[in-house]
Parts: sequence; C-alpha cells; structure tokens
Amino acid sequence: MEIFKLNIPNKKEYVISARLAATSVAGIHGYDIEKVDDIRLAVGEACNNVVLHGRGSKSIDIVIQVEEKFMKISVSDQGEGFIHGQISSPTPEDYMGSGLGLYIIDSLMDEMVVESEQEKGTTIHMIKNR
Amino acid sequence: MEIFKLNIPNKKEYVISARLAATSVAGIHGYDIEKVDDIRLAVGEACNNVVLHGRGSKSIDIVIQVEEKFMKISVSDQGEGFIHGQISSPTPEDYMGSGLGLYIIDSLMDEMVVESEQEKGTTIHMIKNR
Amino acid sequence: MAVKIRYLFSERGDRWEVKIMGEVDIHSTPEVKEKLELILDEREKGMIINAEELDYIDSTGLGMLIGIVKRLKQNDLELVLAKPQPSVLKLFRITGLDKVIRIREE
Amino acid sequence: MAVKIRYLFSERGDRWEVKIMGEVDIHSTPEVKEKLELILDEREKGMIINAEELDYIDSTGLGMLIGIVKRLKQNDLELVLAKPQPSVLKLFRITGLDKVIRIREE
Ligand SMILES: Nc1ncnc2c1ncn2[C@@H]1O[C@H](COP(=O)(O)OP(=O)(O)O)[C@@H](O)[C@H]1O
Ligand SMILES: Nc1ncnc2c1ncn2[C@@H]1O[C@H](COP(=O)(O)OP(=O)(O)O)[C@@H](O)[C@H]1O
Repeated sequence: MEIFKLNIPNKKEYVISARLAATSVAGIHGYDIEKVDDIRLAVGEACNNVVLHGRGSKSIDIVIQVEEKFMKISVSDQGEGFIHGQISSPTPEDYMGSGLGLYIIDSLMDEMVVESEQEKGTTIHMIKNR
Repeated sequence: MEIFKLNIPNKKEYVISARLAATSVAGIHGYDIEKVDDIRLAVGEACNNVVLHGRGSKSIDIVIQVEEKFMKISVSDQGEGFIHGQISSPTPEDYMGSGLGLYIIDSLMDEMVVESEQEKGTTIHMIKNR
Repeated sequence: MAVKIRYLFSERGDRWEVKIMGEVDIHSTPEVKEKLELILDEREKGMIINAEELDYIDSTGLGMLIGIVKRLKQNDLELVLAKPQPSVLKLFRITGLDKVIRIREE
Repeated sequence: MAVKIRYLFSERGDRWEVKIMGEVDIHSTPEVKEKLELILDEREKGMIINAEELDYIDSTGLGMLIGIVKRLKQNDLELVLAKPQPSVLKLFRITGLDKVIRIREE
C-alpha cells in the first residue's frame, strides 16, 4: 500500500495540480488511459466542489491510496458541509449549470461515498478499480 | 502567502509527481519558462537525493510557499541525514556519477540551505525569485 | 494559459469555426465563455467547435457550453462539437449532453 | 513509459543516430542506459543523440551519459548531443558537461 498526499489552497487555479497529481499516480501504477482520464475528471470535479461550495475551507486535502486491486482517492475540505441525498441523472435540457459534479464522479468511479458534516466539512471518497 | 504541500512515497517513480507539482505551482504564479525549468530540475534533484541517500525515510515531503517576490520550496526526509560541507564545482572529466545534485540546485536556485541532522533527516530549502 | 482559442468566420458554411485547445476547467471556463460570447456578439451565427486538441473539459465547461447552446437556440442556430477526444466524448455521453449539442465524431 | 528511444545505424556517417524522447530521470535512466549499451554492443561506433524531444534530464541521466562517453573514448569514438532544448543545454553548461560531450546546437 502506498500513500500520496497533497494539500493545496482552496482556489480554482490549483485544481489542475490535484488533477495532475492524481493522473501521475494512476499512470505510475499502470492504469490505462481511459481510467486515468476518469480519475482526472473525478478528482477535478471533487476539487471544483470545494472551490465552489466549500468557501469556509482554506485548503483542499487530496489523499491517494494505492492498493493492489484499486486506488482510493479522498478529497476533503473544512467547509460548511452539506446534506447529501440521492444522485439522479441530470436532464441537460433544463440544466442550469449545476448538479453535474457528483453525478459525473459517481458515473466514472467504481465507488463514491460522500461524508459531510455541517460546519465541519466534506470528504468525498472515490474508488477506481484497476 | 500560499502554501502547497505534497507527501509522496520515497520511491524513484514518484519523483516525477513532485516535479509536476512544483512546475504547476510555478506556472500558476506566472514564473517564466526558464525559471519553471530551473525549479523542475532543482526539485527533481532534491527528491533524487532522498531516494538515493535517504533510505531510512518512508516518504518525501515537499512544501511550496509562494510569496509575492519569491517561491520557497522545502524537500524533507526522515532519513539518515549527512554532514553538509562546501559546494564545489564538479569536474566532469573525472566525474563518476555523483556529487552533482546539490551543485545543480545551488546553481539554478537563488538560495539553497541544507539542514540535516544525523538519524533525524534532511531538509533542503530552496528559494527562487520571481 | 491552460487554454487557447482560434476562430474564423466561414462564409461558405455561414458559421463560426472555433478551435479550443487545452483545458477548459473551473479556472479557464470564464475566459472561454467571454471569448465565445464576444465572437457571437460580432456575428450571431451558428458555431462549430473543433475539439481535436481539447484535452479536458469539466462540468463548469459543460455548463458554459449549454449557455452558448441556449443563446444560439433563440435564433434557431446550432452548436456542433467536432472530433472530441475519447474522454470528452465519454463525458458528453454520460451527462446526456450529446443530445443537446450535436457531436461530429469523424 | 516516460521515455522513448529510436535508433538506426547510419552507414554514411558510420555512427549510431539515436533519438531520445521524453524524460531521462532517476526512474528512466537505468532503462536508457541499458538500451544505449545494447546498441553499442551491437556495433561499437560513435553516437549522435538527437535531443530535440528530450524534455528533461537530471544528474542521474548525466552520469549515465558520462559512462557512455567513457566507453566510447576507449575506442577513440565520440558522443554528440544534437539540438538540446534550452533547459538541457543550460544543465550541460552549468555542470561543465559541454566540455566532455560535444553539443551541436543547430
Ligand atoms: N465540498 C462541498 N461542500 C459543500 N457543499 C457541497 C460540496 N460538494 C457538493 N456540495 C453540494 O452538493 C451540491 C451538488 O454538487 P454537484 O453535484 O457537484 O453539482 P454542482 O457543484 O454543479 O452544484 C452542490 O450544489 C452543493 O450544494
Ligand atoms: N537527503 C539526503 N539524505 C542523506 N544524504 C544526502 C541527502 N542529500 C545529499 N546527501 C549526501 O550528500 C552527498 C552529495 O549529494 P549530491 O550533491 O546530490 O550528489 P550525489 O547525490 O550525486 O552524490 C550525497 O552523496 C549524500 O552523501
């Protein structure tokens, strides 16, 4: 088991660093291009959510844990938190530019767990199988 | 002031992630290509040293602090440490493949400070002016 | 910058031909949005986006494109996305956006 | 992999023409070293490395190249580095390696 940790300022210009880090770890461990791209987007969306909705948080923590059969990525903030309901398919026709992030993560990753506590912050755990 | 932190396993295949992280932070902050390349190599060499000489350390910590006029990068390990003397120019003719790393960092960066304690570990602090 | 845009008006096709290169993400989306809107302000015409070198787009970028589609629709004009990379195509598919924006894969 | 090597033997130049693309670093250096040595095992001749697409090389890569230079020198053969990118050229200059390996900038 290998662990990779990243702590970046909660600012939009840093999200790319988190994506780069996640893709380089996945690449190092031999994930194929399609999976690397899935991971890149999932990590991007999780970080976007912190930037967009986790205003109370100064920074974003990304922890990547590489196991033999899967990779687990957690993206955490110390923001306001939120109550997480059911994920439902978006309806792009009436889509107003929100509500896609978690759906995309859920679609691209093999597992997604949202842990959020109001006033404490949010962690999104994502698993991608090899 | 902005802080960026990275913790990677002390393995040669991860050094590229540290380089990527450092170059992306420098790029975000508008450092020109030549300086970004200098930073990439300096961080690479500092991490190489941990992989090559810091065997006791499980991981490598990279901390990047961005100030208005400069960037400070620290690369730390919990390895054996070493006694750091004077940096002298290499003589490539009799060069046997060692003794270049610190010299390169010192040449490319505006400041380099080596802090090392035996059995405790090493931190290399590097400063690159904007 | 992480994103570059090239564009020209095709008299023959009577539409804008826009090439977006690089990454359209939470950081670069506002810049891309502004550029595309300026282009349409110059001439309100249909638009084809060449996505061959679009390496990445996220939900903020999708939201922006939907905005463009809506603007064009008011004048019965169309947005086409041409030659998306596999990862971009996949994102359009899973979000159902391929039903709102016409994709030309070839 | 982070590094790719293409090579051919030029009968006209009586030397190996090798192109190294990507990054030669602590991770990839052993692989590059092995490849270059295999090439020279096949025919012990001079070598020109096209570095146009060599994006990065660090001290482990330099050490490896010095090893190749030493091997070639024993047979009065030469290693030339052609078209290095600015950052690679800079590294050769500050380490003084440009005095040991001939650089062809054009
Ligand atoms: N890290 C977070 N902190 C606080 N709220 C969040 C966070 N992530 C998601 N949310 C909440 O969940 C909602 C749905 O998120 P998402 O599916 O990514 O869509 P969008 O970000 O486009 O609104 C957001 O609108 C927000 O209210
Ligand atoms: N992080 C470190 N931990 C322990 N020893 C180190 C570390 N960094 C450097 N050293 C010591 O300093 C010496 C000089 O380092 P350097 O200039 O990078 O050359 P090289 O790595 O090629 O030997 C090394 O040989 C090693 O003994």
